[in-house]
Amino acid sequence: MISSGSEVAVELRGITKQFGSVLANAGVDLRVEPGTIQGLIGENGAGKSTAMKILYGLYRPDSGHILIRGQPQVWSSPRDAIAQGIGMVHQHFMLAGPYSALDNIILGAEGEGRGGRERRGSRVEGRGQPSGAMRREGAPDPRPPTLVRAWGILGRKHARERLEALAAQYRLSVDWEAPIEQLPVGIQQRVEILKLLYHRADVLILDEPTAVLTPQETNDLFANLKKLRDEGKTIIFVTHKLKEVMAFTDRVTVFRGGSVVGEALTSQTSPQELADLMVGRKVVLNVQAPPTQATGKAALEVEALVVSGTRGATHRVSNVTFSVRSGEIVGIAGVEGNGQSELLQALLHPREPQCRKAGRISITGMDVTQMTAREIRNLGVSLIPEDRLHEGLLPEWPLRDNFLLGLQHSAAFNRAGFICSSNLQAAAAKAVNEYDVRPANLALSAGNLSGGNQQKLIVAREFERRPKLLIAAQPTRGVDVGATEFIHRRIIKARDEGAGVLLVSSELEEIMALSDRILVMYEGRIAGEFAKGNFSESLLGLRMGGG
Amino acid sequence: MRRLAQSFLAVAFGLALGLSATWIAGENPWEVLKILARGAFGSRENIGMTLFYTTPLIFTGLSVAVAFQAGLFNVGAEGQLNLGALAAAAIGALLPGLGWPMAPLLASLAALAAGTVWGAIPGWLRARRGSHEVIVTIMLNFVAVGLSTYVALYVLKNPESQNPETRPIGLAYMIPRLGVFGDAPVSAALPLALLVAAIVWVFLRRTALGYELRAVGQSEPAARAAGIDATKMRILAMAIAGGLAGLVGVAEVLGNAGKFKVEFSPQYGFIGIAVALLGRNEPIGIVAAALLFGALHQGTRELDFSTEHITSEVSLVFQGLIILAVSAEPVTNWFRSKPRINTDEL
Amino acid sequence: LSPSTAADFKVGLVLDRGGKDDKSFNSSAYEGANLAKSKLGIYLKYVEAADDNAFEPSLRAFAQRDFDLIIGIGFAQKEAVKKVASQFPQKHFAIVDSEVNVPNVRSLMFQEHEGAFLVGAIAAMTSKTGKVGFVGGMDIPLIRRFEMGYTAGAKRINPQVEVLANFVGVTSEAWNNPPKGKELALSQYDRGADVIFAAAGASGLGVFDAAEQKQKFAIGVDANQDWTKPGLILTSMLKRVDEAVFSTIEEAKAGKFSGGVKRFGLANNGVGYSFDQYNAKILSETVRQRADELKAEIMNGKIEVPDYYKLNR
Amino acid sequence: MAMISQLLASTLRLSTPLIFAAMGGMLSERSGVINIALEGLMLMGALGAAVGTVATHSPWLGLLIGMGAGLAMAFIYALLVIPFRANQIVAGMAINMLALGLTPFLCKMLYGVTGSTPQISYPEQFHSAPLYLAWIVVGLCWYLMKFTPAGLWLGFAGEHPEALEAAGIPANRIRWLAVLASGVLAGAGGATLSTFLSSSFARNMAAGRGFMALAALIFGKWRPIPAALACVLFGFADAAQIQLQGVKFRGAEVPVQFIQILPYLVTILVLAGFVGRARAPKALGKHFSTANERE
Ligand SMILES: Nc1ncnc2c1ncn2[C@@H]1O[C@H](COP(=O)(O)OP(=O)(O)OP(=O)(O)O)[C@@H](O)[C@H]1O
Ligand SMILES: Nc1ncnc2c1ncn2[C@@H]1O[C@H](COP(=O)(O)OP(=O)(O)OP(=O)(O)O)[C@@H](O)[C@H]1O
Ligand SMILES: [Mg+2]
Ligand SMILES: [Mg+2]
Repeated sequence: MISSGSEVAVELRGITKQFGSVLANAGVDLRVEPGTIQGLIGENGAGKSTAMKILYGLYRPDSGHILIRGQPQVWSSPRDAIAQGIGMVHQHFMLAGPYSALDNIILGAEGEGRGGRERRGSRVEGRGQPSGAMRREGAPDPRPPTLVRAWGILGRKHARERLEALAAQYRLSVDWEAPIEQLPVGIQQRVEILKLLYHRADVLILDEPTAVLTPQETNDLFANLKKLRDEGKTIIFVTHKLKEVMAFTDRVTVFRGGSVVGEALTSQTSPQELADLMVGRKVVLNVQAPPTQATGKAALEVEALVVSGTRGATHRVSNVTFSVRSGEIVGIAGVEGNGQSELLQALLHPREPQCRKAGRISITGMDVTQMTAREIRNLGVSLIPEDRLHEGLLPEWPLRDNFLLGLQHSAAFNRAGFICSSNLQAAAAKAVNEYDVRPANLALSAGNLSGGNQQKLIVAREFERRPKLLIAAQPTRGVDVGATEFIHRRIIKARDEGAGVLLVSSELEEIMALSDRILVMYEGRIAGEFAKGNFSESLLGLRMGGG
Repeated sequence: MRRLAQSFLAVAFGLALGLSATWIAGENPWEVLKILARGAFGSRENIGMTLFYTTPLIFTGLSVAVAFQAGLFNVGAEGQLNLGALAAAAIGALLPGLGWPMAPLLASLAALAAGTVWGAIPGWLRARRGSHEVIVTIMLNFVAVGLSTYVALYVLKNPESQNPETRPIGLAYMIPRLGVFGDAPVSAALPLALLVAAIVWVFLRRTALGYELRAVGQSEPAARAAGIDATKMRILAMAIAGGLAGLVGVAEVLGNAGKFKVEFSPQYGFIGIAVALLGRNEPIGIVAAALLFGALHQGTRELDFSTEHITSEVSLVFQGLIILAVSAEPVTNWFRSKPRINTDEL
Repeated sequence: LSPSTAADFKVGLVLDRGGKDDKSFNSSAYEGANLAKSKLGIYLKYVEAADDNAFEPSLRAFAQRDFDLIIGIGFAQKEAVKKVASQFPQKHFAIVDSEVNVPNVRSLMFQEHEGAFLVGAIAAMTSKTGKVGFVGGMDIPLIRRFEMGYTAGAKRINPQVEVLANFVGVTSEAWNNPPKGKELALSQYDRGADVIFAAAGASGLGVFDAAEQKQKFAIGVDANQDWTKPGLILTSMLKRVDEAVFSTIEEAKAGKFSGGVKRFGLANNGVGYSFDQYNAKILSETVRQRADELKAEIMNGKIEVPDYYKLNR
Repeated sequence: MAMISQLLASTLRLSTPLIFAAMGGMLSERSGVINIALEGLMLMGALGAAVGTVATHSPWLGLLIGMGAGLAMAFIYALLVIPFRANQIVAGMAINMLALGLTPFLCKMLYGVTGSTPQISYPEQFHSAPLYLAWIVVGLCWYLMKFTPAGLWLGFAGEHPEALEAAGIPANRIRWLAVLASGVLAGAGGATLSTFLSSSFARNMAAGRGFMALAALIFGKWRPIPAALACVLFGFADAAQIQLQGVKFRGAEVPVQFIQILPYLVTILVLAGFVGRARAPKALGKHFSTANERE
C-alpha cells in the first residue's frame, strides 16, 4: 500500500520511560512518514533502543501515546504490535542457535505459510484498540488464542515456499535447514530481515543493523532497504554512524539524553551539524595520534598461529604472523567474528589446546607458549577485554575489589598470601580519582557504573601494572565521546612511555586515528598490512570484506 | 539490618506454613510452636542436643557455601561426610594403639582427607570434563553410601553388634565432651566448628586465594582474563567443600558415637544447602542458620513426643517449607550476594 | 495434648527409624503394646526416632516423665538403653533384638535362624523345581542370619536345592522399595524358584505381588502375613515380637518384671511358622509333620542351626 | 534365551517410571527450568495414585489423581522459580524434602499409618498399560518438540526466551505450562511405582529414581527419544544388577554393595562425557523477566 501524501505511519507522542533511576526516554516525540527511511541517531544510552522497544510493544511506556496510521494504540505485548504490522530487528539478534533458520523465522507466525488463510476477518477487538479502528490491509490477521495455536501445525513446507519467493525477490538466500549458530552473522541478519518480511511487517525497525556487517554487506543491506521503501514499507533505522545516516536515510532524528533534540531532512543537514546535536556541544570528530617517536624491541611476536574452530572444520585463526614493538600501536581491523577474539584468547591462554592449536608466541622476547595466563600477565601484560562486563569486571562486587582483580598477587597488595586492605583502599581511591571514575565510591558495585565509567575503571586497573604490552580490544565500545577521548589519550600515553600496544577494534575510525600500523583480519587470516599514512577507509573496507 | 529482617521474615513465613500444616492435622499451632521451642531450648540437655545437631550443620553449611562462592553447587556433602566419618573410624579401628593427642589428630586428618578427595572428584570432573557437579555429586552420594556400607559390614565390622557399624575406636581417640549440657553429646567438635567457620571467613575474605576462588564464582571469564586458573579454583573449592563436610566425621565419630554407623546422618548434607542459603554463604550467617535448623530438628522430636498427630517427618516438612520461603525472591538476591545499591541513595 | 487417662501404668515405646508401620518388627512391637493397651488398660505412648542420636534423649524423656516401663525396639538402641537404664535404675526397661546386661533391662532375643530354618525346610519340601528364593531388605547381619538359617533348612531337606538370594539395597530405603522387591522376586521366579521367602520389611509386599502375578508361593516374615494373599503365602516365619512385648508389659504391670535375657526360640514359640485358615489348603499335612519333626530335633539339639551372629564374630 | 527375554521384560518395566519422569524433566528443562524436583514430584504421584486407586478401585482414576498430585507439587515449584525467582536447584531440593516429609504425614492423616497406604488388590493394579503409555508419551513428546508450535515455543523459552517474547509469545507462561506438565508426567511416573511396579505406597519409594531420570535426560541430550533410550539403559543396568547379585568373581561373591552402585557409576561416566558431551538449553536455570517486569 503506497501511502497518500501527509499520512503518518508511526507516531510517538511524549513517550516517557524510566528504568530505576535512569530516565531512558523523557518525552520522546517522533513522526515517521510512510514509505520513507527514517534515521535515528544518538550516542550510546541516548534512548533510541528504548523508544523502539516501546514502539514494538516490548516495553510499556510510563506515559505517552503510540499512534499507528493515526490510531492510538495500547499494547500489552509485541503480539499487538506485530498484528499492526510492526517488525523489529533487534540490536542483539533474537535467534536461537540450535534451531534452523526456518524455525527461527516462523516462530510466532506458525501455520501462516499457507497462502491467504491469514487474511480473513478483521481485527475487531484488539486490546485497547478503539472500536471502529480501521483494519490494516495486508496485516497478519487476528490469530486464534495462543493456546489454541500451540497445537496447530508449524507449516514448514508452505513457509519454505513463501520464503523462497521472498528470498528470490530480495536476493536474500539462506540455507533454511542449517542451525542458526552455524551461519555467519551477516546471514543471521538476513534471517532477521526475512522474518519481518515473512511476518508481513510494513514498518521495519532496524536497531544498529550494520554493527556486524562489512562495508560491502552494509551496501547490500541498504540496497534492499531502499527497494522495500520503494514498495511502500516504512523503515526506521537506528545507528550512531553519521556516514550511514547521510548516505541512506530520507529523514533523520537526533536523540540525546532520552529526548529528541533535532529532526531534519537528510538532504538539508551535515555530519558536523548532526554530531554537534548528538553531543550537545561542538566536537572534534577525530583526535589523531601523532606518529610514534621511537620504537624498541619486540613486545609481542606471533608466529604461524593457528586456532581451531569449535566445530572442527575451519580454523578460526589460520597461520597468523605479526609483531608489535614497544612504543608502537598496531591496530587490528576487521569485522567482528573474523578471528580477533580467538587471537586474543590465544595470546592469554596459549597452553590450552582449544585456544591455540599451533604456532609460537613470545612476549618481551620470552616464549610464552607453555606459560599460564598468570605468568603471562606477570610479564607486564595489560588487557582491556572486548566484553568488559563479562571479561573485565566482577559486576556485583564493589569497585575496590574490582580494582584488585589480577593484582591480588602483586607485592603492593599481598602480604604472605593475605590481602592488605589498607594499601588496596588507598591505591584504589587514588586511581579512581586519577581516572575520573564516577561516582568515586569504592563500595559501589561495578555493575552499577555506566559503561564509560566501567571502562575507565578497567583502564585504571590495567595501567596500574605499568604494562610492557597493552592489549586493548574494542576499548571505546559503548563509551561516550568524552570518555573515548580520555581513553584514547591514555593509550597514546602508554605507547609514548614505551609500551607495545595491540589495538583490536571494529571501528575503522578509531583504528585509523590511533594506529602506527594496521593489520586487517578476514576469516582468520591477515588480509592486509598497512603502515601509517598508507591506508584509506575504502581500502581497509575492501580488505575487511575479503576483497 | 534490613537483610536480617528479611531472612527473619522468610523463616517466620516458612514456619507459619509448617504450623498451618500441623493445624490441619488437628494440633493447636501455638502449642506446637511452644513445644518446638521447649524441645529445642527447654532444658540443658535439650539445648545440648540442639547444639549437637548444630555442629555438623555448620560444617555442611560451610561446605556448600565455599563451593557456592566458586560458583558450584555441592549437593554431595552427604556422601563426603559419610566417607569422612568412615575414614576417622577406620583409623581408629586400624590403629588402636595410638595415644592422645596423636590419635584424634590423625583421625581428624583422615576425615578431612577423605572428604577432600570425595569433593575433589566432582570438582575435577566439572573443571576438566564439564560434567555438571549437581548430578555428579548426587550420584556420588549413592556411591559413597554403598562403599561405606560395604566397609562397615565386611571390612571393619563391629563383631559386638548387629548394627551395620564399624568396630569402636579406642578411648584415646575420643575428643572431650562439653560437660555443661548434661547427657547431650556436645563435644569439642562444636568449638572446632566455630573455629573452622572463622578460618573459612578469613580465607574467603582476607586471602588472595580466597579472592581468586570467589572471583571465579562471580565471573569465570573475568577471572580467567585476569590470569586466575579457573579450573584449579573449581577443583580447589570442591576439595575444600568436601574436606569441610568430611569434618562432620570428627563430630560424629570422635565426639559422639566412637564408630561409624551406616546412615548416622539425618541428611546433614542436604540440610547444609538450606543452612548455606539461609546464612547467605557467609560463615557468621551459617552458624546462625545451623543453629536454627539444629533447633528445628531437635524440637520436632519433642513434637513427636508431646502431640498426638505429629511424627518425626514433620521436621522435613518444616525444613522444606523454610527453604522454599527463604529461596524465593527477594531473599535470593542476597544468596547470590548481590548488593543492590541504588545509585540514587549515594 | 495427652488425654487424661485412668491408666496409671505407663508404657513408653521408642521405635526404630522404620517407624510404627514398617511391616516388620516395629509394627509387631507396636501391635503387642497396643494389645496391652486394650487388654490391660495401660497408658501407651510411642515415638519414632528420626536418627540414631534421638534414641537416647527419647528413652530418657520417658524415664523423666515417670513412665513405668520403657521399651526400645531394635538393636540400634543397644547403647542408648544401656546408658539410660543405668541412669534410671528404679525404672524398668526392655529392648528387642539386643542384649543389654543391666539389671533393670530385659533383653528380648529371638532365634530368627531357627524359624528361618523351618520355613527353609518348608520351602524346599514344597518346591517342585528344586529352586527356592530369598529376598532380603538391607544387607545387614540380622538379614544374613535369616538367609543363613533359611538356606540351611532348605539344604537339610534337599542337599541339591538351589537357593537364590537377593538383597533389595544397601541403605534403609531397601525396607521401603516394593517395586524393587517385586522385580527381584519376578527374576527369581523366572529363574525357576517357586517359593520365595521375603525378609524385607515393606519391600516384601512387592515379593507378594510377584507371587500373585506368577501364581507361585511366597513366605512372609515377622508377623503372620498369610492373610494378605490367601492361597499364595505358603506360610510366614513368625517372630513374635508382639507377644514378647505384650508379656513383658503384662508382667511389669503385675509387678513381676525381671531383668536379664529372655530368649524366644522354637521352644517357647517365640519363633515358628504360621498355620491358619489362609494357608491350610497349601501347606500340606506331610510338610507340616516333617517341619514339626525338624523343630523337635532342633529343640533337642540333634540339629544345630548355623547362626550368622556366632559365625561372623 | 528365556533369561534374555526376562531381562528384557524386567528392563522395560524398570524403565517405565524413569521414562515418564524423564519426559516430564525434558519438558521442564527444555523450557529453561531445571528440575531437580522430579524425585519429589514422583513421590507425590506415587502417593496420589495409591490413594486414588484405593479410593476409586480404578487404577486409571488413581493415575489421574497421581498426576494431579504431581501437578499440585509442580505448581508450588513453578510458583517459586518463575514469579518468585527462587534458585532452581535450591527450590528443587526443598520440594524433594517437602515431599519426603509430606507423604508420610498425609498417609498418617488419611489412614493413621505413617508412610504407607493400604494394599491395592491384584485385579485393580495396572498390569502392563503404563508400559505402553510411557512409549506413547515418548512419541507424543517427540512429535510435540518437532512438529508443533508449542514445541517450538517450549524450545525457544529454554534457548532464547527474549526471542520468544519478541515474537509475541509470553515465555514465562510457556515455562509455567512446561513445569506443570512435568509435574503431571513425573506424577504419572510415580504412579507407576505404586500401582504398576507394586501395589501400595511406601515411604520414600521413589528411592532416587527422580535423579536417575534427570541423569537419563542429560545423557539423552535433552531430546525425547535419546532420553527415553537412556532410561532403558538405566533400567537395564538395574535389571542386570538383579541378575548379577550372587554372581561369583574369582571364587568370591561380588558384594551387593558394589553391584548396587553400578548404575550411579555408569551415570557419572556418562556425565563425564566419555559418551559424548551434552549441550544444555542455553537459558537453562536462568530466570527470565519480561521486558516490562525487568525495570
Ligand atoms: N532494561 C533496562 N533496564 C535498565 N536500564 C535500561 C534498560 N534498557 C535501557 N536502559 C538504560 O536506558 C538508557 C537508554 O538506553 P538505550 O538502550 O535506549 O540507549 P541507546 O540509545 O539504544 O544506546 P546504544 O547506542 O548503546 O544502543 C541507558 O542509560 C540504559 O542503560
Ligand atoms: N538438573 C540439571 N539438569 C540439567 N542440566 C542442568 C541441571 N543443572 C544444571 N544444568 C545445566 O547443565 C549444563 C551442563 O552443561 P555444561 O557442562 O556444558 O555447562 P557449562 O560447563 O556451564 O557450560 P560450558 O560448557 O559452556 O562451559 C549447565 O549449563 C547447567 O546450567
Ligand atoms: Mg550502540
Ligand atoms: Mg541501543
